[in-house]
Amino acid sequence: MNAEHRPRTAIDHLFFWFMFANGGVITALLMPVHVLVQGILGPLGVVPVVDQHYDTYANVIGNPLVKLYLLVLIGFAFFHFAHRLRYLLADFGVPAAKSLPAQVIFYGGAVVVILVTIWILLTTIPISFG
Amino acid sequence: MPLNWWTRQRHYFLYMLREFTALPMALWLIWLLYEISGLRSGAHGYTPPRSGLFVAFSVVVLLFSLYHSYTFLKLAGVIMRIKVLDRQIPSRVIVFTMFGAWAVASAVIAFVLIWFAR
Amino acid sequence: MADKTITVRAARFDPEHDKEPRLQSYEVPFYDESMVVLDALNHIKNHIDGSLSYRWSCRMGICGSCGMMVNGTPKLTCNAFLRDYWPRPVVVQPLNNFPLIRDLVIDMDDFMHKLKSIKPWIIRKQELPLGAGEHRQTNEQIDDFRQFSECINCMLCYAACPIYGLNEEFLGPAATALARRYNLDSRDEGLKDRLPVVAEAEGIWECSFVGECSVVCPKGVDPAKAIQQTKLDTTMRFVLPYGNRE
Amino acid sequence: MDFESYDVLVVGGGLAGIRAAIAAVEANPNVRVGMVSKVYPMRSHTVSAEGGAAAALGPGDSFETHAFDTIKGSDYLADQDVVEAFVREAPVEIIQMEHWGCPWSRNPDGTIAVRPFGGMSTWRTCFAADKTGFHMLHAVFQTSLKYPQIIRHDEAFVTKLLIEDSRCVGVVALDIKTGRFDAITAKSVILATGGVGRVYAFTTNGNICTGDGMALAYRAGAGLKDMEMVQFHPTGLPFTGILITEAVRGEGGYLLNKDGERFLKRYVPNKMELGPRDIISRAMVTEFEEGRGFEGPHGKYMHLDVRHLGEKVIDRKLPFMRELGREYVGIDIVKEPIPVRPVQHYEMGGVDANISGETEILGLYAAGECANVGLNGGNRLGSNSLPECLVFGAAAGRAAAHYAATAKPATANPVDAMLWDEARRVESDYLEKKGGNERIGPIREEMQHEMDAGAGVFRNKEGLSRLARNLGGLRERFEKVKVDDTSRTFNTEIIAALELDFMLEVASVIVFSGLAREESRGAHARRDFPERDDEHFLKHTVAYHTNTLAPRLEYRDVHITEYQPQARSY
Repeated sequence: MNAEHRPRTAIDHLFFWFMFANGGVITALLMPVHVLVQGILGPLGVVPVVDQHYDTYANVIGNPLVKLYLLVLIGFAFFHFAHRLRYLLADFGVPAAKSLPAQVIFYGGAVVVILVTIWILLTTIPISFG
Repeated sequence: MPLNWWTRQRHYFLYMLREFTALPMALWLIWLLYEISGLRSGAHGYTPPRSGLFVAFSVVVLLFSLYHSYTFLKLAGVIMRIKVLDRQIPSRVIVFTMFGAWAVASAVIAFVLIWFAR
Repeated sequence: MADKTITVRAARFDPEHDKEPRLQSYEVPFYDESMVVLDALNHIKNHIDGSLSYRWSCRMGICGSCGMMVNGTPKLTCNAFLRDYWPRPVVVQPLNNFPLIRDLVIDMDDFMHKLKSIKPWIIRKQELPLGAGEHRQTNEQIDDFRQFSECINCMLCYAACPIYGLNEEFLGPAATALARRYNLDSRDEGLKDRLPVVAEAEGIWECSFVGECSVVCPKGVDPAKAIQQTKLDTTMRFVLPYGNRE
Repeated sequence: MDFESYDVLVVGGGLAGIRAAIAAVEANPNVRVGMVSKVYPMRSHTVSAEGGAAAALGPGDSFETHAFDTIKGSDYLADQDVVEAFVREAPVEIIQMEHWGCPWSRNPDGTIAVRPFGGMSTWRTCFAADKTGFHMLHAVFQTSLKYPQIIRHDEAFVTKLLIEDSRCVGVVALDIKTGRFDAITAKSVILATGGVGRVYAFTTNGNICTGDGMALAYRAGAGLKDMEMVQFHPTGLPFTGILITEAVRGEGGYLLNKDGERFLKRYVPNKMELGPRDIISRAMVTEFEEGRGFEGPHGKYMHLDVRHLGEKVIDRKLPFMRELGREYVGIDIVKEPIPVRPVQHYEMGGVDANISGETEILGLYAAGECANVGLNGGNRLGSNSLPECLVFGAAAGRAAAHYAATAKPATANPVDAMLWDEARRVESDYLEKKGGNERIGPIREEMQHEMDAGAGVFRNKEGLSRLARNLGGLRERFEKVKVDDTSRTFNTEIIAALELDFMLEVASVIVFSGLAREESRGAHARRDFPERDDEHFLKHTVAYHTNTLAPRLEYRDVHITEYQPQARSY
């Protein structure tokens, strides 16, 4: 810390943390029920679940609110994951995880997942209010 | 700092576990995306998720996911400072509200996933 | 009771002779249930080996000098009771994550610079003249920052923080807690001066909320909370259009 | 070897020292202030002060009553002009501390709250829960960080004052981390090194309270005033000597003997638990001697009972006491009484200084516990020492800055020679000494136990004379001390040796001053002279260094303005 050094709020980190925190809340509130219902109860046939049949699933996925919901869930979640995994790597003793290239790779990865999500949501089952 | 620092103490290990939850959850969401994109090949091309391997994977993910929800909502309750009428809301109340919101959100989503399957 | 002893294994390191710290064993009489690890060290220094070096003063948990690793956990040795370890040996080592000077003495100059960098004093746009008396402040307003003002700078939180261990540039728990202590003080108007320091890249954003700092704090300060709250407040100031103080 | 130079050099980083440094800078922003302390400033023993700081702040209070209480408490040995100036400055300093961020406990309207304290006739003790010293020290230290003119030398031990033409021009300091000797020169030097409680075994004082400043000034030729006046605090925890604050009694706690009786009714019937410390300590020892104390593994003790105050008051006003009880005694003070017994707490005496902190040596100032400006006389009232540090620390800082503005700097050559001499002395005495067979620890412990036994709450000629002889024996043994540690890096054993050297010096001043005062006044209670003797001893003892252990004693009149000595009863 020299005399010339002028401290400045790190806006980039602020943004990453904001996305991470929101992603954390969203995944905390929403993930377990998806995994439980779609990953366990549905496949085991304990309860009927929309994704067990093409018709019901397509019907739900066509709803624009569902598309928006999925985009929010996946979008924030992947910023959360990118952030945690980057810090996890640093905790494992890889200081490079704190570098700018690592930031580009991890958060860029999250952005790629978001773009892919948008593409899938737009190209899978046209929007309908039926 | 030795690189195995997190194996030396329970608390550190639990912290690393908490951070690690991101990975299985990410994999599961990627699978979800993959399933959704499967809808594009029409009724004949879509295979509903039913394999035992997938169920086993989901069980593991569910455990991580629950651990994430528990730790994150509890910690979120600790850090939020909300004042109503100039009085600090105790963090117990905030944590309780968070867990309540979790229950409500879970119920709504479960309802949608099951109700529209008829 | 009179013949009871406890084995103390203390870290020894003299930079003039040693390359690596080593442990040296001492047998110390354990004659009173209220004896602490510091009493054992003092017995060694006074009666067995005068060359053992460590810091201590008040022996009542308030001066913050005598922090060391006791069986791997950061503790104030004046507040770590032998009865909790006996009959197993007690291993006493210098605090983790700091440069070692000698035996159980660590170099904490880094913290002294960090402490200064967060401007730990009351900042006012307009100084109140002394003749105007005190600022009015209620006990409830003090409660807002009270716990953060209880920091004794003992460095246990830094020793417990793996993030600081991995990156010494990290501003760290105590300094951030003290910044928050002033930011939450109703008399202070220095938030704008202090925030850029704590919200730098090596400030609060480095913290991934391990939370061990708050566990080891002997004074009930919760630095982990201070750091997360600062993240939240800083973010809100940018996200909300009229980012207010809280 | 290095050669730092300042306008004002403060030795000691506690409340008085830091206050002095800030005052010097504020008096003249061009002043460069150095601060040498053997510990980081926030470790200083101010941190352990608990109960509060007295100041006549409120509308129900007056300067006159604060002054009278202080003078009566001192058993009329205080200099009354000094007390009168002090009580007027104290409120200003309390407000100043508030502006610097001290979290004073408050009244519902947001003003600074006060609590009752021993020997004070009204509520006037400001407090920050029961960690007042801690909060004041951290507030003032952190505030000092904003002054770029204050440059600190942390963990440097001053071994000698540099005296040139009978003027103090700096110090020789041993940098503990590197083992290097430095000359730090200055146009004026302020000693603020705190007390000397560690000459006793059973003391509330921290390990660092070894009377360094007193010994430094004494050896340089300054007088030590009223050193026989050693305060014993009535309520220390047995075994550890940890202080249980007087605020416990201020808030309404009872002192009970083993019959469950509030025995103070026999000694201070009008004040009870709020009597002054010297009288209550004597009352406790008297009760012990008459068989009305509890017997414990660490000697006799009394009960300090706060159970009737209730958990809410205790947690609000005495949270640290609850913590100390839980951790060091294993009791919850909400449910059980606290075991306590009298414990050495404070040295009223110190380097003879006037109201501005000026000592008899030109350019040398003193403030805080290491000084005696004439405020405390024979017995300091609880909660007067924190404001004393502020008021007289600030006064010394201003005076030193003022003097430095016109003083000439030290000349390099003699300083260099003095530095070499001092470094050589310490090295040959400790580091390179051959054939010694004495250890520091046992000599120090013996001195401490001797002092407890011979210069305690009650004294007599026989005990003090024996003590004087024994201190002589210990001094001879100390000459044959051998240190185990020959490293230069953070050699705490050499520091311990230098401290013991200082303590043996100051301890003998306490003893010889006590022997010569053949009366009982304030904290100096002679069994063989139980009455106060205003005819012969309404005087300050001033001790000067000689070539023997015994100092040369002089007596000086007490300044009396309007409060004529009366019988002291409460």
